[in-house]
Order: sequence, then structure tokens, then C-alpha cells
Amino acid sequence: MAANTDAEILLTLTDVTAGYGAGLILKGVDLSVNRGESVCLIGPNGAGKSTVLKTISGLLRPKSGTVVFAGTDISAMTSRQRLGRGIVHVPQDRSLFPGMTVWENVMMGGFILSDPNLVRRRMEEVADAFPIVAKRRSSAAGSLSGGEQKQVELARSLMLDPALILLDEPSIGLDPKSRTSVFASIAGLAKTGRSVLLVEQNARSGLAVAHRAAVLEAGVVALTGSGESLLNDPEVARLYLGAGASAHAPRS
Amino acid sequence: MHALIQAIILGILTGGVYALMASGQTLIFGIMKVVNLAQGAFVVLGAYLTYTLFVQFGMDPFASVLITTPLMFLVGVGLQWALIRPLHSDDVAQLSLLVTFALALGVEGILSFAYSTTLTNIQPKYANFSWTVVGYQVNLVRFCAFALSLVVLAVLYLVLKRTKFGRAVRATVQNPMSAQLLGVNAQRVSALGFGLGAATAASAGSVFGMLNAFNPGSHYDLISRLLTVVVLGGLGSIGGSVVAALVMGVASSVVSAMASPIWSDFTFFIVLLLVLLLRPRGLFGARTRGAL
Amino acid sequence: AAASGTSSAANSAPLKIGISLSLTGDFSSSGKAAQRGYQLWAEVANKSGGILGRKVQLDIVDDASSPDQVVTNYTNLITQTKVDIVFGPFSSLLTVPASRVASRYGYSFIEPAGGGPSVFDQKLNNLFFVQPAESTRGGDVFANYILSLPAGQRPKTAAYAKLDDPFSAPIADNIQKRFEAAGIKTVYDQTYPSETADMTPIVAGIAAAKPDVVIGGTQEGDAFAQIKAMIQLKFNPKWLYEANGSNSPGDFPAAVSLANTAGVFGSIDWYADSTISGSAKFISDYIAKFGGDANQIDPTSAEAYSAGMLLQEVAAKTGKVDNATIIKTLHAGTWPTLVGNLSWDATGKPKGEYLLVQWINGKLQTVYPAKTAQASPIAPKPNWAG
Amino acid sequence: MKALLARVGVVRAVAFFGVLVIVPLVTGQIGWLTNALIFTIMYAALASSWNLVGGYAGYPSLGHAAFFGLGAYSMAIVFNGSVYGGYLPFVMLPLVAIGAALISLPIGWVAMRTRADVFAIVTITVLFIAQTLAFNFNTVTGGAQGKSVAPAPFDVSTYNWPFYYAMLTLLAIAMGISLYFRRSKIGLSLATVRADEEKAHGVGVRVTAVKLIAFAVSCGIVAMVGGVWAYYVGFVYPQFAVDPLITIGMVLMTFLGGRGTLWGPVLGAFILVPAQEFFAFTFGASQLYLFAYAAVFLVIMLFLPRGILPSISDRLRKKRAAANGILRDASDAASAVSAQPAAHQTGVTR
Amino acid sequence: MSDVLLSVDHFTKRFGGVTAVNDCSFSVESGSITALIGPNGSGKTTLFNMITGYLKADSGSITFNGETITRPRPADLYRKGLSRTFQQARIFPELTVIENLVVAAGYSWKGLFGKRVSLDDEVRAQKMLHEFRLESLAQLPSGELSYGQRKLLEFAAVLMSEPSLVLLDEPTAGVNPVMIDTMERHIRERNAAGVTFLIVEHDMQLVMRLCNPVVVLDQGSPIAFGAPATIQTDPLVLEAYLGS
Ligand SMILES: Nc1ncnc2c1ncn2[C@@H]1O[C@H](COP(=O)(O)OP(=O)(O)OP(=O)(O)O)[C@@H](O)[C@H]1O
Ligand SMILES: Nc1ncnc2c1ncn2[C@@H]1O[C@H](COP(=O)(O)OP(=O)(O)OP(=O)(O)O)[C@@H](O)[C@H]1O
Ligand SMILES: [Mg+2]
Ligand SMILES: [Mg+2]
Repeated sequence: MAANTDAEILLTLTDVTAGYGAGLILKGVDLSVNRGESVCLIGPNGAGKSTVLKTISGLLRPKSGTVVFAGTDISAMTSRQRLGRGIVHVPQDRSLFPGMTVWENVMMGGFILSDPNLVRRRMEEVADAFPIVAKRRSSAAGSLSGGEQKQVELARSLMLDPALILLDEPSIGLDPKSRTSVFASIAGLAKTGRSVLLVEQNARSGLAVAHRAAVLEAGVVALTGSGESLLNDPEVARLYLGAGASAHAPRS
Repeated sequence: MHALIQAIILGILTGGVYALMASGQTLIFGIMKVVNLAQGAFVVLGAYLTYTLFVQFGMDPFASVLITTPLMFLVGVGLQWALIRPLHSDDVAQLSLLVTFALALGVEGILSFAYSTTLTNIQPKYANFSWTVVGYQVNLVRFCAFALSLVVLAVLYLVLKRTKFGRAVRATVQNPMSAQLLGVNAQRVSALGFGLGAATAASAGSVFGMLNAFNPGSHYDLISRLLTVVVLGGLGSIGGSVVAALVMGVASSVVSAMASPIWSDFTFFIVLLLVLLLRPRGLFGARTRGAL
Repeated sequence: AAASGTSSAANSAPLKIGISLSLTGDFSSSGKAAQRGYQLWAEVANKSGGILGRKVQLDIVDDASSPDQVVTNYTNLITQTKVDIVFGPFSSLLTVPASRVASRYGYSFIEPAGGGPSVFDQKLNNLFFVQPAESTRGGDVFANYILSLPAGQRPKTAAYAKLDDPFSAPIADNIQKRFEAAGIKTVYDQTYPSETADMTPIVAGIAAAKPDVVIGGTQEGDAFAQIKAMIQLKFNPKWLYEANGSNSPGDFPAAVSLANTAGVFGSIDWYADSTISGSAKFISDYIAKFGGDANQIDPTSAEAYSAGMLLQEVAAKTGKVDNATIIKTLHAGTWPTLVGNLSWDATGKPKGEYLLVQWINGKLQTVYPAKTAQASPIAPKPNWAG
Repeated sequence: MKALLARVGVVRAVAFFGVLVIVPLVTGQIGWLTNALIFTIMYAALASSWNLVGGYAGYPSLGHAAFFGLGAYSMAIVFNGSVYGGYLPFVMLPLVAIGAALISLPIGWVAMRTRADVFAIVTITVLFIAQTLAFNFNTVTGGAQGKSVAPAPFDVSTYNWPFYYAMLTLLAIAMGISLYFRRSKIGLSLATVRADEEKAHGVGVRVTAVKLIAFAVSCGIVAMVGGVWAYYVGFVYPQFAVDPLITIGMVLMTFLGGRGTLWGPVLGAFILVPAQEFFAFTFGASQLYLFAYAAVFLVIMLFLPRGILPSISDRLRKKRAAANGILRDASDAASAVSAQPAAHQTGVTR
Repeated sequence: MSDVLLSVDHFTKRFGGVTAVNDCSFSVESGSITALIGPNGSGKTTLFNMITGYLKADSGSITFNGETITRPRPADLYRKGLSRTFQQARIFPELTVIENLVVAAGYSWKGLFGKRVSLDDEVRAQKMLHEFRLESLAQLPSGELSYGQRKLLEFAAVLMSEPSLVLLDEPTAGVNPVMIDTMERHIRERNAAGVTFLIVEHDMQLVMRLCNPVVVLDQGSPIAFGAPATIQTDPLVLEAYLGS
């Protein structure tokens, strides 16, 4: 099923079930991500995509099944331990600390780093990559516009130089220019050997940058394939990519 | 005129003491969103600890701050761990009201068991000493208390604004989920923050114990004042609560010296009411973008 | 469940006495002093064979200084525990609702600590206040003393600082009325609410008015606070009278230091050096039971003890301890107690007078009226020790 | 399913009030029991009324004791000399309620411009102002000397009954209104105010109107309770009639039982008041009473952290959901259909 | 199709040093589906907030339905027929999904004293929920919805009442493309029935096929106005927003 079989597998979810309280949202999810690969997860609203990411980053513990990262079963680990292993999660909801400045927010991204020099260096790198950070460094993060906040969130997530980055709809609220640059940097991440697990409703752009893609439907993985193959599959388009979009596709 | 200036001096000094007491409250209430109704009880507990050290070992009340502060810090950490931490739900702010009220009752109960409910007082030799400065009296203890409160507040401010721990505390409150995702151990941070709040009560306690007669029930009077100071200052703004404490100190003192003590608290409450109606966020509360 | 303690001396069941006291809350320190007085009395009474051969059994419950709880407690004591007799709680604020419950059930109400006007305004005939006079007349003896001075030696100006509660401010009010009638000018007059912890602004105001005499219509805590503020502001009047607080032989020096007590006046019904008969025995019994020294005994303990004495005297005189007999008997005659010989009018108001005391050489001494005085008053007041 | 639920509710209410109505008749002259119940029911009524504002609207008023005091003082002032046969004070209660509600309107209108923490402080300020006024308007209130209500001329053996039934009636009124709020759009509007007042304005909820309705009704009932209390205790002192502890009592009981629920405040009162009286009566002398009381509190909060009723119903709901394996996938049409009967089943087994 | 329903006149808003909206004026014609686009931070949301009265403008006013309003208030505007959604969906999390819709449907004074959820309310709300595939969630507290479900719920709620002008702030962000089609259909249906829309949106394909005219905002002021086709080739717009 993997696109390139000889690649090293970084993350595997095997028959994972999870939910909030007593009910089950994920009902046996199988998924894997290779090193240096970007995988895109699509599916209807409420399918459980964000829930999958939460079980990987440790916000939610699976009820059954295993999450294996770089050969170790991390299912029972805390978020902090997983973070220490290089898994960074950018959630879907706004996740900045609204009362802290943009600069402090980015600094919090390197919270688990103990070397202040390293933190400083990374912050400069990040500020270069995301101009908004430098431009609004001492504004309260909560005062930024929706799209600006999203950019700062993405900037913050790069502070740790993660091995696996979980992006939950990074394009929400971004204007076309920023969107293009964010998708470009996602592609760039994978090129530099880092893995990306991406959830996107903006499925066409998401699938375009992904090596591989999976469709999540009602808490199970209904379909997997290369990003390109799913993009061109008319059935997938009808069910998940929307008729309107395809009908008018030529105009874009 | 003389009386007025004397009243203002007194008000400022008293305000300093309230600022000291309120600083921990500000930290816990404004920054950690825990309405700590036990802060008054912590102050009284601090006063009793100082009292014991003074009576049993003859230790100077200001010096004993060095012992009581770490002690109260541990008490705070322990209590947070045992009582606040389990309240892991959306409205900690409201539920903590209950738990800390029970805590206050419990502390009161233990204190009245361990000590008597008679009013006590810490009386070092210099308790009533005062300098005469161009005809005005400046009391030593109040003055030291004022200085101490400035020091404690400055330390607290720097800890919160400039250290990694301070950022972690603020982050945890503003968005616990993302703090967790960034590797902040929310439980530990909250426990330490609560401990810090309790620790400030230790220094406040020894000062309070020298200035006022107290018994285990004294915390009731304290808490309503502390809350008003914290709110008037603007939730979570340490600088704001200092100003608010001074406003309260001076307003009460001037009104009671120049008009009537009966109306002193009354005036203060009216001022509070007006400020809040004009500026619902308090004197220094920041206006945030919120959900817009 | 009306008055159940029927007459017979043959009845050998214990004599149950129910009392609600403020063991916690605002009034708790005095509440506990009263508790010690009651307990001591019961023990002494039982050692001498109880009352009419019946062992005295106290049922003391806590009302947490709350009126709801005091109503509940007396209702419970009378209708559930079915005590034979009830004694009063601490403070007029609680005595009023409590005495109504007792009166409703026909119980006598001997009470050592509710002497405010509201208590007597109820005009209950089952009530007996075990102190020499209404609490609000506590300062009359100081006024008597000042006004007994030759006109040239009297103070010209006076300042009044009054705690706003039913038995503090009125003491000062009564003094003020007499002083003003005698031409002593009021230069400062303030009432302050009970939660006022910080007395310095008030004292600053007094100091600015430079009065000869300062009258504090106080309870204990605020009296100490007033005096500490005077020391801090270095203000020393010629005469200083505090309605409460300065009359406490133990707490007062502890709060302001012994050296600062010199010359402060107070008034009192009982204290360690009281010359009233029975007092010495009370002190030695008290120390034997609770330890400490004579100066630490709160007068409230003596008043509570006296409540018990009254009951014993009624029993001895009539051979009965039922409530109707108690009420009828106490209304007639004069009764010796630790706080003097007591007699009451129809509303339970005592008809006696307090003692004026002053701190002289580190001791509390009676200085007026002359017939009971141990020393003569010193004036002007020595300066603060600092 | 709804009908069934309603029926369970009716049975519960009838049983509860039935027992309380009968208690004095059966137990006869046992004064202590009716006395204890009077205070318990009083707090249940106070907590239920507080819940209308603090629970449903999410405005945690700490100033309600001011209205309790208002009711108490109106009784003491009007019936200072005589109670005219004993029943007139009860008859006058509706007037007290209307008066208090009218006075509460401007206060609520001003105070409710602030929210949450600040609102709590503003209202507690109102309370202290009320207390200061009670202390200082000597001519009307008697100041620190307090003011008495003339004693009621009732027979000793049934002395408590009128007070008891008056309190019970007030509780029934408070709960009735509470129930009505829950069932009507007023309750729905209040819930939006609690959740997001700004947004509520934007979807056309009559925010100010519903807030003021809730506040005025709540204050009116509290004032009536205060009136009965004053008559029962017989004496009104500023520090007891306008007492922050009364407010705290209402708040704690509501929180303990469960905010925004019908029975929560009542449950909270029926646990805390007897516990407090019991501990004070039993352990008071040993100083441990406060400690025991605090311990009860903490234990409940630690095990049922959202208040008793919400915690329990939440657990039940989750358990049932697990048992029935409810599917909740909006996306999957087939499972959505199958979810429907499952939901019905849960309703029936409720 | 030429009378102006809403006109924004000289709105300005500063936050400290940042000028979020700078002397901004434009108008929305009755019966149109107008788009408001612009780069992140260009002031679109701030403008919405000022129009609907959630934020006080430093200066400027709106004219709605011929009436000039200098200090708009959300409640008044709602009653005058203006509804909006928020960029970050704002629902009432403690209310159930269905109650969210019922509240948004609006009710009279008399209705205030009526049943919480009447049968009539229920029928209307269920129909709406069905369209957005939310019907199985009807009785859930809406706080338990996923991101996209919240967006859908808020969108559905705004359609429940009978507004004459609807302001949508990025309605499709986080919404599945299939559902976006449903949204689009609803907007068209409502529009055909006379409802005017003003939509902030970054999904250019949707804007291009749905909206006309388009207003482009940059740094708080309009830089272009016109039909989608012209906008798309406007060099200023390409430079500021679309990128080349
Ligand atoms: N905190 C929560 N409590 C209870 N249920 C929840 C919670 N969060 C999500 N759910 C439910 O879990 C299901 C899946 O949610 P999830 O957020 O994973 O969906 P998603 O696929 O990310 O959807 P979207 O595209 O809308 O973001 C939804 O049906 C939702 O109602
Ligand atoms: N309360 C505030 N305090 C400070 N600055 C603010 C505040 N609100 C908005 N701003 C600033 O105003 C500018 C415009 O913000 P606005 O939210 O209107 O942008 P937007 O056009 O909606 O952007 P997006 O497409 O990202 O949602 C931003 O730079 C933002 O940082
Ligand atoms: Mg999601
Ligand atoms: Mg925006």
C-alpha cells in the first residue's frame, strides 16, 4: 500500500479506536506515514480526522489499538513525551495564547528546549520564514486576524524542528498567497526529510502536495492511495471533493 | 490639612499591605483563573506561623518570612495537588469557588483547634515604633511592610513576565490544550503557581499579624477586600492591583479621618462601583479582541 | 414540653441544663470564656452534691455566632434534648432570639452576656441579666468620677470614638450626654463600623482635635487597635477610657505591652482582685481546673459562673428548681453573686453599678466609687512607653 | 419519551412536597424537627431563586442577601408593634415581593452591564452598601440596635407551623418558576445569555429583558423568604439580615447540587443545612465542626466535581450511550438512520 | 437591481498603532451576492464587526435600508433584518444543536413565554439539519461538534430567521467541499428569494462563480470593485491578494 515500499516507516496506527467520554469516534483506524513523506487525510466533517491527530499527539488516548512511532509504542505516553520524540501537532482551533505577544508565543514553541541559544537561533529562522512574526512581534497574539494567527501557529510549530508534524487544516483562513506559500513549505518540509500528516478540506491543494492520501469516513479509513490517484478518481471527487468545484474547475 | 496629609500617608502605607496580600490573590485569581476564597485564610495561617515562631523561638517576624514563605509554598503546592487539580473541567473558575471556600473553612477549623479563637497579635519590641517626619508619623512596621510588598510584587512581576515558568503559567491558563501540546506540564505549573500565591500570603501574614489583632475567623473580612482590590485593579494585572490597593487605602483612610469611618468603606465601594461601570475591566484590565 | 423540672427533691435524675454558646465565629473567644465559667460552676456544684441532690449535667452546643443556629439550638435543647433549665448564650444579638424561644416554652432565662437595650425592650419576664447594670451603662461610673472632680481639674474637651454595635457605642453615648451637660466640649465624635480593623485614621483625627479626655466606646479588638494607633501616632490624652478591652487583665497587656497600660481606665463587674466574697475561691477553683493565672480569667467566666450560683440560691431558698419558681423567686429580693448583689426590674434589667478600674503600676485596680476603691485614680495619664 | 420523563418529574415533585406537607402533621409537637426544616427549606428556596439568575443566566450574584435583608426589614418595620393576629405578615408577602422586584430592576439593569467575576464583585458591593445603609438609617432601621418583629400569638404546640408552610410555599413558588423557565423560551434565552451574551444580542434574543425578568423574580422571592425569616427569628440586625454568609450559602448550595438544574439547589440545601446544623450541634464544642463541614464539602466536590446532579446525570448518560453504542456520525447516512431507534430506546429505558 | 441596501460610509478603526480599517466606503446593492475579499489582516472582519455593531468605529457610519446609523447595535440590526456569522464559528455550546437553530429563528415577545422548543420549531429545525447532515446530532450539546460541523451549524442558524441582509465571514473555511456545494445552493436559493449577501471568502473559485460584484480590501481600504472577471485581472488585486 505504501508508495515506496523501501522507505522507512515512521508512524503506524493499527486498529485504533478512540472517542470522547463513552462513545466511539474512531472505530479501528489503520494508517502509516513514512519518513520524509507527506500524507493527506481527507473526509467529511465529523468523520474523525481531528480525532486521529489528537490520538497521535496524545491529547486523546486510544481505547484500543496501538500507535507506533519510530519503532516504539507510544500509545500510553503523555503529550510531552511524544513531543520530546519529535511529534508536533498544530490543532484546528485557534491555539495561540491570546494574551501573550506573538514573540512569546513563538518562544513557547520551543518550551521543551533547554538551550536558550538554540531557542534564540530558531526564533530568528522562524521569523525569517514567516514575516508576520517579526512584523507583529509585540502585538498580543489574540489581536491578530484569523489568517495572521494561523501563520503564527505554523511558525511556532517549526521551533522544534519536528520529525513528524501533524497539521490540522493549515489553510483555514489563509489568503491565496499565504496558502500557496504554506503548501510550498509543506512540500519543503517533506523534502528535508521530515514527515507531514496533513488534514485538509481544501482537498485539491492538499492532495496535490501529498505523496499519499487517505479518506476517513465515519471513523474508519475508507480508501488510500497516492495523492494524485485520489485527485483524479471521479468517485472520490463526487463523494468528497464536491461537484461544484469540479464543474467549475476549468475556470481556475 | 495636617490631618489630611497624615491620613494620606497612613492610607498609602496601609494600601501597601493590602497590595502585598492581594498580590497572591491576583496571581491565582487573575492569572490562573482560580477564585481563591482561601487566600485570606492563607494570610491568617501565615500570621499564625509567624506568631508561633515569634512566641516559641523568639524569631523576628520579618526574619521569619524566610521560613514561612517556603513553608506556605509547600502548603500551597500540596493543596493545589490535592484539591484543585482534580477539578479538571471547563469551569474551574466557578468550581474553585466552592473548593477554596471549603478550604478556608477547613483552615479556620484547624486553626481554631490548634490555637484559640481569642484575638492574638504579634508584638515585637518595635511594633508600635514610629518616626516623626516633619510632624507626620510614619510607623516602622507599616513602612517595612510597604517596602516588603514592593519587593515581593516586583519579584512576582519579573517571575511572571520574564521567566520561562511565568510564560508557562500564563500559557496554561490562556489555552491549556495548546500548552499541553507544547510540552508544558499544566499540572505542575498550576501547582507551582498556586504555591507561589500561597507563599506571598506568608509574608503578608507576618505583616498583617503585627498590624492587626487576628483570630482564625479574621479571613472573612480580608477576603472581600482582597477580591475588590483584585477586581478594581483589573483581573490579573499586578500593577493594577497595587494601584487599586493604594486607592482603597487612601480613600478609606482619608474618608474616615476627614468625614466618618462609617462612610469610609462605603465610599470605597461607591468608587469601585463607578469604576467598574465605566471600565468594566477594572483600572488596568486590558481589552482583548475576544471572539471577534 | 413546658417547664419540666418538677419540684420534688426526691427526683434523682440529673438536672440537665442546656446552653448554646458561640464556640466558633465572631463571638467565639467570649463564648469559650462563658463555657469555662459554666463548666467550672457545674463541677463545683456537683462536688457539693449537686442541686437538691441532683447532679448538674450541662449540655453545651455551638451556635457559630449565628442567630439561625441559636434559635435551632434552643429549640432542640428544649424540645429534643428536653433539658430542665436553659442558660443564656453570649451576646445580646443572640440573646434576643434565644430568649424568645425560652419564653415561648415557659423557660426561665438566666443570661450572663446579653445586656443590650434590645434585650430588655422585649419586656420578657423570664429573663435575668447577670451583670450589675445594663451593658450600655458601663461607662456611667467613669462619668461619675470625672464629674466628681473639682471644676478646675476637669477636662475641657473630649473625643469619642464609638464602635457601632448595640453595647459599645451606647456606653460612650451615655458618657457623652453627661459630659456635654456638664460643659465638657465635644471636639471629636465618630462612630465606626465593626469591621474597621485599622484605627489609625480615626486616631489621627482625634489627635488633630487635641482633646483632654478620650472615650472609646469599644469592644476588645478595636480598643487595642485604638491604643496601638495612639502609641504609633504619639498622641497621649490626659484621660483615656475604653469601654471594653482595657478591663482585660490578661489580654490588654499582651496586646499593647504592659508598659503602655499605665493610666488607662476601664469599667468592670469582676476581676482578679475583686473584693467580693467567693471571688477568691472561684479563682483558685478556676486555676485548679483550667490552669493559667488569675489575671487571665475573663469576667465572662465569672458572670457565667454567677448564673449558676443564682440557680443554686433559688434551689436552696425554695427547695425547687422548676422554671416558674425560678422566675417568681428571682424577681423578688437581692441575690449575691461574683459580680455583686443583683436585683432586677420587671424586664430583667439589673439595678446596680459597675466598678471603675485603672491600670496602676502594671496592675488593674478599682479606683472608683470610693467605697470600694483600692487606690486613688491617677491623672493625667503617664506618657506612652512606646 | 418526553411524556414519560415529565411523569417521572411529576411523581418526584408530588412525593417531595407531599412528604414535606405531612411532616408537621405527623410529627406533631416536635418543635426541633420543624425548626430544622424551616431553615433547610428556607435555604432551598433561596438557592432555587438564586439559581434563576446565577444558574440559568450565568450571572453569579453575590448581592442577593441585600434583598433578603430588604424583605426582613420591611417586615420588622411594618410589624414592629403588632402582627395583627399573626397571619397578616404572611398575607403581605406578595407586596414585599413586588416592592423588592421593583427596586431590583434598576440595580440589575446597572449591574448586569458587567459580567461574571466583575458582576459578582459589583453585586457584593451592593450588599455591603445595603448593610451600611441598614446600620446608618437609624430612624428607619434602628441601626446597630436592630429592629424587632412583634412576637406571633401562635400556640406553642403548633407555633412553627405557619412559618413552616410559608417557607414551603415559597420553595414551591421558586421551583415552579424554575421549572417554567426551563420549559419556556425564557430559559432558552437565558441559556444563550449564559453561553455567549454578545452573540445572543446578534441573533435577536431579548437579552436585557430576560436578564431583568430573571433578576427581578429571583430578588422578589428572596425578599419574601427574608420576610418570613425575620418574622420567625423575631429580630433583625443589620449584620444578620444583610449577611454575606447568606449569599454564600445560596451560592454554595446551588453549586453543590448543580447549577442550572431544577433539583440541584434543593438537594444542595438539604445536604448542607442539616450537615451544618448537625455538625455545629454535635461537634461544635470540640472545634472540629468547621473541619467536618469542610470535609463533607470537599469529598462531594472531589467525587462529583460538576455538582451532584450534573455529575450523576452525565455519568448515566455516558454509561447509557456506551451500553447502546450510539453512533453519531453525521456523515454516514446509514449509521445515522440506525442511530435513531437507538436514541429512542434510551429514552424509554430512562 | 439598483437600490442600495447597505452602504458603508467612511469607516475608520485604529488599534494602537495599527490602522485596521482606513476610511473605507462601499455599498451593497439589494439582491446582490457581494464578495469582500482581501489579504489576511486587511480589515475584513473588523469591518464586519463595525457594521454589525460588535465593535465601535472610530469614525464613519452605515446606511441600512435607507436609514443612517452612526452607532449600530447588534440587537437592533438583527431586528431590522441584518444577520451575520463569525469567522470563528460562534454557537452556544451548552445548547443542543436543535436549540441553537430554534434560538436563531427568532421569536416574538409572546413567544418568549411559550414553549422552549415547540413542535413547529422542531419541524423547521430538523429540516435544516437534514440538509446539512446534522440530524443525528440534533440532541447533542453543540459544544461537542467538530470544527466544520460548527461552521455548518452557524450557517444553518443564520438561515433560520428571515433576514434581508446576511453577512458571512469565511463560511466555507474548514467545511467539506461537498457541503460547500450545499451551502452554495442555499445561498443561491435565498438570494433568488430576495435575500442579499455580503461574503468574506478566501476560496476564490467559490467567489468567482457565486459572487458579483466583488470588493477588494487592502490595508483597510477598498482597492478594487467590480465583476469577478475584471477583478481577477486587476493588477492591483493580483499584486496584493492573488499573487501572480
Ligand atoms: N470534545 C468532544 N466531545 C464529544 N464529541 C466530540 C468532541 N469533539 C469532537 N467530537 C465528535 O467527534 C466526531 C469527530 O470529530 P472530529 O473533530 O475528529 O471531526 P473532523 O473529521 O475533524 O471534522 P471537521 O472536518 O469538521 O474538522 C464528531 O462527530 C464530533 O461531534
Ligand atoms: N482588537 C484588536 N487589537 C489590535 N489589533 C487588532 C484588533 N482587531 C484587529 N486588529 C488588527 O487589525 C487588522 C485587521 O484584522 P481583521 O481581523 O479585520 O483582518 P481580516 O481582513 O479579517 O483578516 P483574515 O483574512 O486573516 O481574517 C489586523 O492586522 C489585526 O491584527
Ligand atoms: Mg477537524
Ligand atoms: Mg477575518
